[in-house]
Amino acid sequence: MNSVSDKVMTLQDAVRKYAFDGCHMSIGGFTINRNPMAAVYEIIRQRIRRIHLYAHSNGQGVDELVGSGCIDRLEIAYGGNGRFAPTCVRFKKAVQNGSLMVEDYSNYQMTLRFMAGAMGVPFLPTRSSLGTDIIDKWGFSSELRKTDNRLPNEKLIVMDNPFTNWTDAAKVVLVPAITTDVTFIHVQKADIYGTARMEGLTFSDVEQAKSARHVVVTCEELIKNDALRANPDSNQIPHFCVSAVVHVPWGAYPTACYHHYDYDPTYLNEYRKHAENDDLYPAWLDRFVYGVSNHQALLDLRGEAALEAIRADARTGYAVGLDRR
Amino acid sequence: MNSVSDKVMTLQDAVRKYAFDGCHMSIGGFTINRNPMAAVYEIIRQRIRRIHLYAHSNGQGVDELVGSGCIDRLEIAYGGNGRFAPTCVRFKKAVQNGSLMVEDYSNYQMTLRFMAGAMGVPFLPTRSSLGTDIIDKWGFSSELRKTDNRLPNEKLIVMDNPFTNWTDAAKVVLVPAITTDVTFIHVQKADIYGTARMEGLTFSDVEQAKSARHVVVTCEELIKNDALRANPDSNQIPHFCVSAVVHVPWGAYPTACYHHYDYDPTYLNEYRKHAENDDLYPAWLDRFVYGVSNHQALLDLRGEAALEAIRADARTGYAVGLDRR
Amino acid sequence: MSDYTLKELMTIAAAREIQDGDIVFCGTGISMVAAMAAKHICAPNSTIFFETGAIDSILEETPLAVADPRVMFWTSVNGNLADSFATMQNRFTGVHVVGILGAAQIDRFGNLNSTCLGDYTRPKTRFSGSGGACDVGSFVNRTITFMQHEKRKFVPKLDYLTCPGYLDGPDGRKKAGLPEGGPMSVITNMATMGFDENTKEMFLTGYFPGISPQKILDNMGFEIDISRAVEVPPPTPEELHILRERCDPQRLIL
Amino acid sequence: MSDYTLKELMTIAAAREIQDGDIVFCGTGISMVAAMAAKHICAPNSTIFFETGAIDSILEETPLAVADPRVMFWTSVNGNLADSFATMQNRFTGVHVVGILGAAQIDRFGNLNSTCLGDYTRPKTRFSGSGGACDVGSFVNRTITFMQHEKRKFVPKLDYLTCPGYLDGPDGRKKAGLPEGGPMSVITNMATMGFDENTKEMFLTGYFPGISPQKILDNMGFEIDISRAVEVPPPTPEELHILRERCDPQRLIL
Repeated sequence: MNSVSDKVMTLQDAVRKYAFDGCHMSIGGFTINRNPMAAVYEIIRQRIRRIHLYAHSNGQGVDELVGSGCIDRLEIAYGGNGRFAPTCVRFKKAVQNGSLMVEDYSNYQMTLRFMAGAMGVPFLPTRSSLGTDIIDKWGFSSELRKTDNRLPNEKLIVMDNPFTNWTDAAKVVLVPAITTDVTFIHVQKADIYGTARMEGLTFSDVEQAKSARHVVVTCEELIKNDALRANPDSNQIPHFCVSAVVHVPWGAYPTACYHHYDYDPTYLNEYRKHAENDDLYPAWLDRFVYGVSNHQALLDLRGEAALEAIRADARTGYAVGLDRR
Repeated sequence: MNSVSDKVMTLQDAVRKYAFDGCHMSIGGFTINRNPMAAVYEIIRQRIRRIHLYAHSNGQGVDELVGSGCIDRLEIAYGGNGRFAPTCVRFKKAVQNGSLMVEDYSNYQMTLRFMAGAMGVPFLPTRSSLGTDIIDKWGFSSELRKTDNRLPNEKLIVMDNPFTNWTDAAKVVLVPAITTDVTFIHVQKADIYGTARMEGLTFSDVEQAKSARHVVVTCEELIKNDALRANPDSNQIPHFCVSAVVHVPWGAYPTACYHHYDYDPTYLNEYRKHAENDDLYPAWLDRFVYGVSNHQALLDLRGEAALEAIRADARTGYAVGLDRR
Repeated sequence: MSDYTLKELMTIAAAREIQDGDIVFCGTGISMVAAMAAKHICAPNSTIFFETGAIDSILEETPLAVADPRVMFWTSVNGNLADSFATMQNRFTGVHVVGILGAAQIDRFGNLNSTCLGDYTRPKTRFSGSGGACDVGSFVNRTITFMQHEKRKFVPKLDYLTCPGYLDGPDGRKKAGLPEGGPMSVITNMATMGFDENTKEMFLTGYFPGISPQKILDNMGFEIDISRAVEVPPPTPEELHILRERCDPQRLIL
Repeated sequence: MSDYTLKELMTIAAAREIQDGDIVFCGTGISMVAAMAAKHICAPNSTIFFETGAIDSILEETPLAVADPRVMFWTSVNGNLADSFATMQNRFTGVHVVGILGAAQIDRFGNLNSTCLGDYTRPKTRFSGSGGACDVGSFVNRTITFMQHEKRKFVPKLDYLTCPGYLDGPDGRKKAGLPEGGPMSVITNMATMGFDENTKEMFLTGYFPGISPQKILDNMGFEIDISRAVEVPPPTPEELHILRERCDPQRLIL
């Protein structure tokens, strides 16, 4: 999407327009930070199915999408969520019970794969994973790859350095580009045209956005174009990469959004407890996802005090002294 | 250089310590902007010889280094200087008279080569230059490459896409990594440990810095570590990449430094006139380079009025209304 | 009678080729002014960008180089070289990019030389080299090239092929492994030229007021089809006003 | 008698291995606390960094993940994943990096499994997967690995080799094409282990106070040399003070 037009829409409309059954998707953020959770919940509510998801370490968002049955295939580096889940719970269950097909890479490899997509090249090289099972064990077989032209014909390729021993590297691993149908990212600031600014670490959100056919940006603050132009060095996503802009305050909740709010330890702990119990989990989803009509309704359900507790301190960008046990 | 130590030194010492006859070098900036000119002039004054220089479009700096006989070999994408020299004058003369060995790439290819060095991989792929003479015509022959292990064995390699037609690319060009002995960059702000911030466009300075064994940072402002930490999203070079920090106000002069000063059209026009005339050029060098002991002496020679004319306007970052004919 | 300069006519001819919504890659000089003019004339929602990484610059003054601090002011995003070329190589964004180029030599298939005349390692004349031109020609959907209309510049065979056009003809780009796309037009001080959809060969699309097609041919080193040419409409007063007052008020380029 | 916990001893044992000037790659949990402690104890000029791109974080509170907003505060540079892994793969900076890791299984050559137990496509137990561990193990000069000292974790053969140590022995990394470097030490709830310079096999370097070398062997799935082991000095009061007051005052990790 290249034009300099007003791209603001509701999250319902953005998900309806750009996510679809069987789509190839990625989401931004990392474990408990800046996951596009409002979008994730809307995807779950719209019961999008058979998604092929690409993730590096997008913890909470991945686990909720997996848990609600949206994901059929997952290419991933890390299914964990920091101290809140050394291994993401629904991810773990889904792989173990065979309902989720998974293929493993490293975090850098997934980053390089998004970067290759962003750069418009079929692969990028790295020295990572030589000698490991990441090279030998494929989640998607050669046979499956032959029947699906959305998958590269090889998981990855080990190649002798064609420049002989240049830079003292005898071999490299080539990892194939990812290009998605749609990528959802949550940012601190955006304007109506899609120019976006993230604050703090950007993880691989820029590469993910640029490797997507359509980017849906949800933002804490929808601000004037001129306010972004006043400091263009701090903007990372150009408007012409973006298809939809949605104003969703607290849009990363229950994960953190630097300078705005912290992750919610209570919610994440409760989530894990319910996720661990197959009998309790549907009720959790019914209450906090299906049972609310939109993100604001979830925030209302959680209540003002819960949000106030995680509101970011102006100096540090997080909630100082928050009880995180 | 990785330690968190005070790396401040004089420019004389930094050049003496990290530049040497026959060294492989790159310089930051682009045409008429943020070239590390104070460092370039000190390199010329110290009469460093037989430098192997890697450049994308580092116009003025490249031309002065070539003009003063410091450079034996040059890998380059663009030897021009905007409206001030469609082709850099001394560069043009040196190639035509055979005193400079040159090998051509595109700007993106040079950027990718620095990026490969920064990433620690032997090459990066691109689709640029397929079908062109950039692939077929080499500045450094196969024979020369065999005798010099600082050169990769091939200029570049055209390869069939090993992932068959993945991303609809049938072929790619692999360009080899550059790793330099030393890279000089000029930045707006740095601290004594080497953490550095550029303002405005960064060109390929970050990639160049990270592909070097030693980085010498010259800076407009040497500021407190805490002042840089107050907005770490705006800092690009980590301290552990940097070997020396030199405080040189107007250190990019006569090229521009965004938010500080514009390029000096008078100087650049005069430079071209003298550069075009082999009889006049030595006198120019004697007066403005060899004839001054350091960068401050050059600034003194140019005079306060000349500097005042190019001082940046606070709103735009350049000298509004400057006579640039 | 004309109250406009040739450079002004060339600039306007280029500006008219830019479509609304295009992402316009600009080089130095006249191409920047053309891109600026297009935003005012026919493509208000086009985006100017520079290989140096500046996106959607507000050009209050005319930049004299793509690294001029004037391109960095009040942009949407200030990036870097890696970003800008990736925007062109990326197939989602690259298809929306129109690149404006210049060169020392051009051939019938729109291939460009900006590197040298004579032998590569010991040239008779050395030029600047590719810069980003080879990348732009390799990646983007459409290119517009500015040329001086001289026999020695329109040549049957380039001394050095710096920037790919259609290479050796209709299948040239595909055989080489390049993305689709290629040259859209060539604008000189005499004429405008396009490329035949089937043969990918250059042909005359327009001749400037007062210039005959024969004179245009006389100043080229190869023959082109002139049967489809019409006279290029001169700049309107409105277009001239935009050029002079809003795009290059200091007359640094035009 | 001891007035410290095992976790505290493990943390201090790791902190002591960090040298001044090191660039310390931290994972979540105990490794962050060890890196923080090292800055106070033995390596004031070391630099903590995270795969998420944070360099030289001032950790006023203990992060619970490498993407915790607490790692972004008052850093020297906030970058991204691409930056941080390039710092490790880059041979100028990578040789200064020490990486701190954890895993579900380890073998005698320091290779790690953090992916799964049982068949890969239908595992009995699924773990998180590599995250950055495979990258760290591939690139950096030295690694420290935290393990629980259990027979099922110190195994003759990994179910899945996620992160390379010395692979199959002295030439393993070279044959595979990896850079030099490799595992430096393993720290468990019973002992510290190193890797023999020649054989690259794990050996016992230290046993914790009150733990016999034989008990350590009894809890491993393979034999290691115990002849070079000495008792690990317990944390000093000063070290404990630093851990408790400055590194994890909220007792979130320890």
